[in-house]
Amino acid sequence: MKPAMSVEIGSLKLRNPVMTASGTFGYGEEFSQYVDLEKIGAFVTKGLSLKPRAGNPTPRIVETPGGMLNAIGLQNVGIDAFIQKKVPFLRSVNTPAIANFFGYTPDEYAELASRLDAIPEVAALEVNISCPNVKQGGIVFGTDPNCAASVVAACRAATKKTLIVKLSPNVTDIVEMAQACEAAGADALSVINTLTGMAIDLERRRPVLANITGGLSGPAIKPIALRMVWQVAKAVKVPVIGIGGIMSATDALEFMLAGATAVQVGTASFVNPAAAQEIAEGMEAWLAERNVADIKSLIGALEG
Amino acid sequence: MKPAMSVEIGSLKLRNPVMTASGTFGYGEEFSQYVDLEKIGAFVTKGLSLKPRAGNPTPRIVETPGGMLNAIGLQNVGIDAFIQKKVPFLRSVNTPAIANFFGYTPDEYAELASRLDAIPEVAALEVNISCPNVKQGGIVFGTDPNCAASVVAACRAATKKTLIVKLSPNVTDIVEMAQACEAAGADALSVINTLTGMAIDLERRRPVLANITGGLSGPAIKPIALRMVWQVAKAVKVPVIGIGGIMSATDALEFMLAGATAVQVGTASFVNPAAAQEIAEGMEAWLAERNVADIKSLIGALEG
Amino acid sequence: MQFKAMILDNAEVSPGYWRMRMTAPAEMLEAKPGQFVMVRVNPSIDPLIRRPFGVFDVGTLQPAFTGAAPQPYLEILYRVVGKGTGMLSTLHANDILDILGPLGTGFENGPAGEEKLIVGGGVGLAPLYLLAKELVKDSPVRLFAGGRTKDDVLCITEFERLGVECYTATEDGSLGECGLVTKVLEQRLDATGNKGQIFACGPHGMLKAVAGIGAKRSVKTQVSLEGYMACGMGACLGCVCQGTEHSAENPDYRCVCTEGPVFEAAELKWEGN
Amino acid sequence: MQFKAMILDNAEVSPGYWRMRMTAPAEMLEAKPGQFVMVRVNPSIDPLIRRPFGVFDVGTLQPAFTGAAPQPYLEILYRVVGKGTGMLSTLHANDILDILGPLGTGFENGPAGEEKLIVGGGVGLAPLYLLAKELVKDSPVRLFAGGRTKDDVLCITEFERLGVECYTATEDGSLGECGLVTKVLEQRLDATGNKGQIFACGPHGMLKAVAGIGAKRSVKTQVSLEGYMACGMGACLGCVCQGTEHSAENPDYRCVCTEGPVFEAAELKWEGN
Ligand SMILES: Cc1cc2nc3c(=O)[nH]c(=O)nc-3n(C[C@H](O)[C@H](O)[C@H](O)COP(=O)(O)OP(=O)(O)OC[C@H]3O[C@@H](n4cnc5c(N)ncnc54)[C@H](O)[C@@H]3O)c2cc1C
Ligand SMILES: Cc1cc2nc3c(=O)[nH]c(=O)nc-3n(C[C@H](O)[C@H](O)[C@H](O)COP(=O)(O)OP(=O)(O)OC[C@H]3O[C@@H](n4cnc5c(N)ncnc54)[C@H](O)[C@@H]3O)c2cc1C
Ligand SMILES: Cc1cc2nc3c(=O)[nH]c(=O)nc-3n(C[C@H](O)[C@H](O)[C@H](O)COP(=O)(O)O)c2cc1C
Ligand SMILES: Cc1cc2nc3c(=O)[nH]c(=O)nc-3n(C[C@H](O)[C@H](O)[C@H](O)COP(=O)(O)O)c2cc1C
Ligand code: FES
Ligand code: FES
Repeated sequence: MKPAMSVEIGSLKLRNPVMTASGTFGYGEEFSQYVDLEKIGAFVTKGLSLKPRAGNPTPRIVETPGGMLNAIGLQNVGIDAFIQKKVPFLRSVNTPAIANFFGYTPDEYAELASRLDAIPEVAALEVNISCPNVKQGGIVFGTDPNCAASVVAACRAATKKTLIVKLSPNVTDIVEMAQACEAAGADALSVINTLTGMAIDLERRRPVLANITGGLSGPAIKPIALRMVWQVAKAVKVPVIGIGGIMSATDALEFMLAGATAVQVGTASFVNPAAAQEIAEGMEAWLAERNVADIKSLIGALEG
Repeated sequence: MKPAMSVEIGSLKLRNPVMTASGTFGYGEEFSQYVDLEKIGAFVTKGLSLKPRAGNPTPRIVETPGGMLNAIGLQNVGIDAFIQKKVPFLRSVNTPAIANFFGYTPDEYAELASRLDAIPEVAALEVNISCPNVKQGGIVFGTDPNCAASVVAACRAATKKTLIVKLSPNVTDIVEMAQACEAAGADALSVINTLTGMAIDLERRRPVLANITGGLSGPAIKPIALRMVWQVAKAVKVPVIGIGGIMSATDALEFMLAGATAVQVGTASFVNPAAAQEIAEGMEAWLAERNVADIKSLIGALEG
Repeated sequence: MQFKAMILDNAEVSPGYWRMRMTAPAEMLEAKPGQFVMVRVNPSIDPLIRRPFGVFDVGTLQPAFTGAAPQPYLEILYRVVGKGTGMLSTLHANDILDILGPLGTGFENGPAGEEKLIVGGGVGLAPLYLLAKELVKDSPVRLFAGGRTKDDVLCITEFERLGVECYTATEDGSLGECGLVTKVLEQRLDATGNKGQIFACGPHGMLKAVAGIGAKRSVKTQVSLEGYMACGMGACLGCVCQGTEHSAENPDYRCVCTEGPVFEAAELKWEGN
Repeated sequence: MQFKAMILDNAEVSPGYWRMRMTAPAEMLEAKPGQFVMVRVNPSIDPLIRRPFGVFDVGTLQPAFTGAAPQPYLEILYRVVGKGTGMLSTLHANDILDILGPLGTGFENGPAGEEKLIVGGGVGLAPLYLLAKELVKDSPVRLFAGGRTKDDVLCITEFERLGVECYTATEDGSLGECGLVTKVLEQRLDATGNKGQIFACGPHGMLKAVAGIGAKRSVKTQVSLEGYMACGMGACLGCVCQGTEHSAENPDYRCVCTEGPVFEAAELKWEGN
């Protein structure tokens, strides 16, 4: 018996719960040689801003124990080039593309949301709130519930599409953040973005990354991500998308037990470009072996 | 030329900057077969409470990618048995022993501080503030600056010994916590304790740990710890003790460049019981090879 | 003791079960049956924590015809269940491992002449071979070895070579009695009128059943427990089990790694553990 | 292309430098000189990220006297500098690696007959051998190989066997000219009146010097860069370098992994990179 694999995130129906995470899968096209894009649930494109952004100087990446730090600095082509150069490919693939985006003021966020709302090839929006608020002296939107809510509300007013809010893990209380975003109109929550970390080159007595600090991703962060997904999923009604160190079908299924309705695969795609597809197939095989009829039955099915 | 290795933490003089972390080195005696205790700077004993504590049910430990989760639940013999059964050994070793302790109200903290103050074999006190405040509905002392300050002030009033405060990394702004503890009278700050995480046993559909969540330690957390040490060291005047995933002399030296005056080795002692001694020796060898005369010259010497 | 061991041999002795022989310092020859070693699988951080294995055998190689010095060795018998044991099974002769041990408190032999009933389930046989080697010196020894299928019943020939009388039982009947090994044990106790004492190692369910049999029949029973271990030396408090008197108010946790892994069954609380 | 490769040979060719031959699919034979592969050192998470290596050589083994099918192979030449390369050097024939490639944009050969000046520093020679193999088909090729000591000057015999005229220079004078290889390159350019074109791979300082020589003398120069890579396929944006026109306002970052690793030196900004 073939298990039912589809799940819903807001009004978005996914053929299976496996997406790729923003910033780790380009605009989809880069991986099309290694992954059958039509075997995964959705893919999330690199974070977009209104204007193209240069990003940080190099080095931007360094491996750490069981993980990696990145300080790409949100280099991206900007919304105009995205529409011109990247959207045509999205049209050619029969898999929802979710546009990840960010701004430095709530207005910028809203403008991007409304421009993305107008693109039929964009199936849903994922707001990255892990950016400093230039208006409020650089406080990161994603670490203050009011700040986050203002961004989410502004985006909500600008789009009818499924609005996913991606939470930062660099907070004392992720539940408070999640509830603020839910109340402000989020249709779903992505949990988690990277944890802020640092690496040092001892011989040169310098930070390895030109940006000094960077975002930690990969298997190292999985236990933290799993805990946060579990906390958030218990506290909100909207679906949660589990992210953080997912390398295998087992990892992905654990996130679903913790309460995730879907998952995103990030760093794993660098290690194995076919990871997302293999994870989706592995999940299905796991369910089939155990005669689980519908993957939805696993969501939050952790026993106490 | 033999490099000068000694550093000071408050009024405590250490022969070298390498200590062992609380909860990972028993009461010192357990490791005496594997480590020459007189080759390390100091050792920190298992967290003490007023009464003996049973701790959590098992499983209490699980390996995670590049790290481990523990939910020991602060099992310990209590202050009375500590004095009776553990202090005699401390007396026999010519290395400072630092007593780590915790309570559930500021009063409990203060009482422990004053009892430990009276034990000559205890060279310094390390307050673990990662415990829930029973008076304030379970909010963790270490995640609220006022709460933390009240604990530190209470301990400060109860002891003249060097008072080290161990910070929790599960906060939005570790600098704010550090400054609150410094202002309340801390002589030094230990950065960091474990990050809260979770592991799931997919087949059994249960959390692996009986306690559901646990504290993440080991190399996986090193980038986060290094970042927090760097942030805190820039923001306070008191010495910082760097902790988190230190496995090698290189790791330890990186923490010193980030601003740590000393380091603590935790999980590494499980992987290699001789780790602390080997790290101290490795640091000295590194300095000697590069003709660095005094390890103090490395503290915070990160170039920008 | 912490030492580097060079692998001498690493072979699959039954599907999924491997036996590894490695060099050891002469002190290892003093290991007591029931003691264990903590093995660092490799110098990387994956896996990070050491893995515990019972001491299956120790001995000294006497190189024939060469001038080489006698070489003490250590053997472990392990089942591939996950990452660490999987990686161990890929190692070759001449590869190097980092070992801690011997650790823990082993079995007490008991009085000479008395019948010794050894009960092992699956890879639980591992620490029982060295025990049998000791016990046969002065007592009649019987082994009750159980497993799911015949592939899970290990090294019987080795035990027989020691002069141990072996009884086997498998859940699928593919070897020996069909059913649980505890049934065969009870038959023997029935026959002898509950003489002798029991030494057991294996899955928790089996140990609990054996503890129950020992208690009911007033036969002294020692069991070797497992626990999730990080340090192996009483420092992390990860591996604890509950003593008979344990309650939340009166905690009676025992360290499996130092007070055990061998305990008198009667000292332990069997519901909680 | 992603494939599993079986190691055929892995040998230290000079202290600290290793050459590894492994099986490859026939498509690998189409690799362009200057392209690279991303190697997953092992299936564990330590190291986590793949490591990039230039394609040193490709070819087909023709098993003699046996009925076995011809076996395409891939070779890399690597220097042990850290964890990943250290682990690679411990692998044996028959071990399996996971490989992505060929990746990136390689060298452009340039017009037939023209003199080709290949400049390699240390392990920078790695991608230049396949290049030389191509270029000798229709052009006179000269190699300028530099290193700190003679141990850092690799595989000269192999280049000579291709018919390449080889010049060497070492900083300590232990082989060839004493000093930098760029000096020897300039002597040749002086002698020919700046004829031909340059292909270079090696440490950043050397590439910068070569780019300067090419610019000053108006000799077309292609360089193969390194960059810290996570994906190797243009997705992570970790590996970028700066084009000539780059500024904070007008970003001109190029992906080393897809637009490179080979660039025209004149396209790049040499201060920033
Ligand atoms: C004192 C003692 C002696 C032992 N002696 C032997 C022996 O002689 N032969 C043998 O084959 N096995 C023995 N074991 C069990 C052995 O340690 C585990 O099977 C091994 O650690 C699993 O490692 P892994 O990386 O392959 O499994 P993992 O991938 O870590 O996990 C696979 C499964 O094994 C369980 N497991 C992992 N680590 C432990 C652990 N430390 N203790 C118990 N269960 C664990 C996990 O919960 C999981 O279900 C002993 C355990 C103890 C505590
Ligand atoms: C396109 C390309 C082709 C290359 N071709 C070769 C080749 O043919 N032969 C060869 O020996 N080396 C080559 N390198 C360099 C090689 O990738 C690194 O030496 C290797 O990744 C180091 O891995 P490690 O784990 O041993 O070192 P680590 O322990 O990771 O680090 C040791 C040192 O190497 C540096 N390093 C690590 N990873 C990289 C990386 N991805 N790029 C650059 N520097 C790095 C680190 O900054 C550090 O200083 C190439 C690099 C690139 C980008
Ligand atoms: C190189 C890189 C770039 C990233 N860029 C973005 C981004 O543009 N927007 C975003 O929301 N998250 C970004 N992320 C975060 C990932 O989407 C994901 O949340 C994180 O990596 C954790 O998942 P993982 O452990 O599976 O990688 C990036 C991560 C990496 C490694
Ligand atoms: C098993 C275990 C028990 C611990 N017990 C305590 C404790 O009692 N008090 C405390 O302040 N920290 C305790 N810690 C935290 C460590 O002291 C240290 O801060 C943490 O493990 C991070 O360092 P590491 O990555 O080097 O292990 C414990 C850690 C572990 C792994
Ligand atoms: S394994 Fe650490 S106390 Fe037993
Ligand atoms: S390595 Fe990822 S973009 Fe080049």
